[in-house]
Amino acid sequence: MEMVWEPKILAFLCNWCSYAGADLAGTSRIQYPPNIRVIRVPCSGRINPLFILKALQNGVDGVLVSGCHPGDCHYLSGNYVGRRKSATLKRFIEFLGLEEGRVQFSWVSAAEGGKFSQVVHEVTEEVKKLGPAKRFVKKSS
Amino acid sequence: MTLKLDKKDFHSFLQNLMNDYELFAPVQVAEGVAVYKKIEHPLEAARFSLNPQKPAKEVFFPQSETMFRYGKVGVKTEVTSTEKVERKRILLGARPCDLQAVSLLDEIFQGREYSDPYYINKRQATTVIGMGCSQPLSTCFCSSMEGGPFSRNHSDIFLIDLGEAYLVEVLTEKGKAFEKNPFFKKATQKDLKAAKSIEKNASNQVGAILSLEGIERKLDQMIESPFWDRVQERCIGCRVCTYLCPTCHCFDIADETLTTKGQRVRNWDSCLSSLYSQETSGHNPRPTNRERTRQRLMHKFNYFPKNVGRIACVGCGRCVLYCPADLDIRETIKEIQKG
Amino acid sequence: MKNPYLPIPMMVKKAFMETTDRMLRTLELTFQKEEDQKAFEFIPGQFCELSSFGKGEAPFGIASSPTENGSLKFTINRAGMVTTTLHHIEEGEEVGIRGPLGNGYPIDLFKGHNLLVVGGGFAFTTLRSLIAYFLEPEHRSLIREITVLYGARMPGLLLYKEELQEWSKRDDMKVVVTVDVGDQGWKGTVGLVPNVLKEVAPSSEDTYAVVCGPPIMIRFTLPQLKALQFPDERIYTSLERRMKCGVGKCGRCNIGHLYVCKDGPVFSLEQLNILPKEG
Amino acid sequence: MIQEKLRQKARELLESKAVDLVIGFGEGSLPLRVSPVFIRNPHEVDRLVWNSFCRQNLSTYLHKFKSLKIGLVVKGCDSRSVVALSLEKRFKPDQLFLIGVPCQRMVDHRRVKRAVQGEILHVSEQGDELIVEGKDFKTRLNRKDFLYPSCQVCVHRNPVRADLLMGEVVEEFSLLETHPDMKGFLNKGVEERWDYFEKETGRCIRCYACREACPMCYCPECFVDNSNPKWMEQGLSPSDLEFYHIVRAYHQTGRCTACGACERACPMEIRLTYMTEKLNQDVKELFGFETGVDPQASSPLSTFDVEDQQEFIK
Repeated sequence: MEMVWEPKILAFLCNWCSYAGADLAGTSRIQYPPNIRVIRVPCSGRINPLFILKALQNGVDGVLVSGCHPGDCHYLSGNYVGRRKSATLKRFIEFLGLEEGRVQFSWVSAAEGGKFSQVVHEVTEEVKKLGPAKRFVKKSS
Repeated sequence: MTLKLDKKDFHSFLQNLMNDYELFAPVQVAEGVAVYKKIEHPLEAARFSLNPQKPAKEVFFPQSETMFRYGKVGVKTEVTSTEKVERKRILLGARPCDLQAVSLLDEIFQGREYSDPYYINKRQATTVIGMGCSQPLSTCFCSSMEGGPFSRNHSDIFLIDLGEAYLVEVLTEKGKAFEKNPFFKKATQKDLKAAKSIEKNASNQVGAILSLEGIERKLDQMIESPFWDRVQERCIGCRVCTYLCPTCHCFDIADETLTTKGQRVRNWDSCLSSLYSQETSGHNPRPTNRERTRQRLMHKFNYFPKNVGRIACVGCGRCVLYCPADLDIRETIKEIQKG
Repeated sequence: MKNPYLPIPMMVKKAFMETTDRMLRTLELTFQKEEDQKAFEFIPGQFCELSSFGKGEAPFGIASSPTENGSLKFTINRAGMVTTTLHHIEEGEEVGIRGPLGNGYPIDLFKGHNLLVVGGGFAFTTLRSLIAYFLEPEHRSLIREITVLYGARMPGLLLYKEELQEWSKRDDMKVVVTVDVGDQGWKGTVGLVPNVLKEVAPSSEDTYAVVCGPPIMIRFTLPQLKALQFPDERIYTSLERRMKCGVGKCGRCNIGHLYVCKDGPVFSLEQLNILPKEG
Repeated sequence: MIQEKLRQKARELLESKAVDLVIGFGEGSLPLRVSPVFIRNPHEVDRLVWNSFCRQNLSTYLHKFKSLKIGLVVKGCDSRSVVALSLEKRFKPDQLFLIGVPCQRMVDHRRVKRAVQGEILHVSEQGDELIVEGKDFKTRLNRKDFLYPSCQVCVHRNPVRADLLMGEVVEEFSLLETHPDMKGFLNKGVEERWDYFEKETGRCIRCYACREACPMCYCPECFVDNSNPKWMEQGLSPSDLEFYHIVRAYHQTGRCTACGACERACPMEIRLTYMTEKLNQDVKELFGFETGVDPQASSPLSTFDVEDQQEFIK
């Protein structure tokens, strides 16, 4: 049987919005690609850039960070602070030579089951186009 | 027996050696930066004018080295040692200072009670082709440390750069295996004379300027001296001097694991790191840079002599050249000697 | 050449919690290969490196006596990564061990003399090995009087409780067990080890003292021993340091020119006096 | 002359007990080098020097002295680090007396070394010229050709904060349009950029000199040393080296003053400032922030603006 490569995408979803959005997608029977593996975090501001880098080092093909829309943060400003970290990290690693699109960000509210599905579709497609992650992945010795 | 090797034959010579041996030599990794590495192609071997930043100890005691692999089979864990050295090796182009340092490491890794097979196996499998240091730097002080730019100690074969050729001296039984090498020619009287003068020049340049006489006893009295506060002030606590030191040999042991398989690895470690001696409880017997700096110097000039009868510094000058804060161990030695 | 870094496999025969705070767990390990068991000869006071594959190694004093053949006991204080895994390991599972390492107590020196053992907290492990060694019928005559003073913060934190009771019933040794703070069921001595030592006031005449415990206990116990006129060369202690290789190569555990792993961990106070005070 | 004034001021500060300790630059034991000096005694102030080789960022040493009153010699970049560190409350406000020196841009001893054949044994400065001598050579070099990359693009040569200024304020301008290691960099493909990064970090020996030389790296336990969670192994796998260098640099986002201490400390001569330069550019472009310039501005990653850019977020 021929194995078709499918990207592995790690998604950090904030507890209050995006995770609930994913839940809604599920209960509403909205389909999305099975390529994502979800880690629930309290807030998108909780994302330590080390999480993203460690995931890439361990060989995931893409990372998605998703939180509440601006103004909706359960902790008022967590997503705003997170947004700054996201912007600088993304620019930095792409500057160093990681492909644009390996690390992606989205705002998905608890009511946006459809958007969640759409985001996952898009991210999966884009990561598929990039192909399997090679740079920065730790090879087992 | 004295032979010579024309430089035009040098790459063929290396290729020839590589048929039967793993060849380790200085490799340039950036402009002006070199390390000892296993060579895959003769052209990789760097010019020998630069004493590599990382010393030759790395050939026998790699910065990161797997000690064994383990894997879980049911409840049992199978352990496979990686101590064996499969192919014979050559270390080419090491300077006398680095080789003297290797002889100090021999004392540690051979040890009276325990031998370290990872080091010893590599050491035994290796023929050392040393290289005379014809252009020593002003930071070199090997001659003060019982060595010299042309010390043949611990080389099996010794090369002297004559410009167009290398003079080849075969020094040991191990070295004799190479006498018949097709690229070696007989050296002429003229070559010998040229080599002598090169050696003399270099040796004159590195005078025995430092006195180490009695330093061990001096330091015995200095454990609690305010001297250490002064020495440590400039030190930023990085590990440059210990990692680039050809005699430093501290290491850490750690497991690297992926699911049920993994390996136990040893990595260089440094007494200047605060975590080096910190216990799990958080207690640290060497809590500040003062104790750590003292440990480094005491180890070289007091503890090592007490245990082995030799000073653990060979005068290569690397710590002087590469210290980010420009600490100079020669000045430190002088200060200790002043008392 | 024997590779001193390779662990040998041992099986966890028994594992149980020693103390009520659930921080100290004892593992009884049995050899898996006969040749390993044969090659493993040790004296009380030596230690082993226990491997939890994937997490690493940590050193532990051997708590069993060489006379208890066929198995080794270790009591493990949960502190870091390795010890936490060793707290979760189950009976029937395997661990790797390296050893015996270190010098051990100077058994021969003690022979024909009296022995005073002063211990505190979980440092009692190798002291237990030492006591058990001399309590073995064929060894008992090797030394004269045995006095044991052992203390813990609370009764629940005492190690080897059943054994302590057995010992206190014997008439060929003196056992004093003390706690810093007693509880309802506690009928024994209450008081800090150094103070109790002062009260018990064992004779220093022809006696070797072995002291192991937390640094603070050691610090206050030594003056008491001195007051009882124990000379420095007859006071022994076992030191702890961060260790990795256990065979005197990797650095880090040295005090002066001596390595705690290889030249120690047992030192006399006389030896320690001339070493740099790095504690 | 600046050096004379420095000594004079240091003497006054120590004699009047306004400070307990003066940290400045002193003669190094090698040509083209200086070494930090720590002066407590007014009689020792003549050990202070000022020349084109004062390459270290002395604010790194502030972490060593928690209680002393310190007179610190600062260039533009050092003074910015002091401001950034005050923002992070690393010392008491009245603990420091800053002796500011407008900087002439520092000379990279390694570049000078490469420009001549043979070992340099003596160097002196005459105006804009370096007179470089060895065993059998003597040449004059233009110091402007041998500046550190971070100095070539520096626009904060004057100390941003100083209790006293030695010498005249200098005009602020960059010698180059872009950081020399970044020139044309963005036009390269990702492949090529990553190869460069991999090649540079690939020779890292994990001595952490870059970390220790940086005044902003003062965590009691660095992420590389964490054992739980263990972010990375201690070996030399390319991926771990990359991990270290990405995170070491990224931790400086909005905190780096482009002093170049990291790169200058590296014994393997790894290009490091092209990374921090990128972060500095981004922080400036995205948040209008320059480290250590405005003592009131809070660190960009500890705050936010509702209007921050977000077109990269789906």
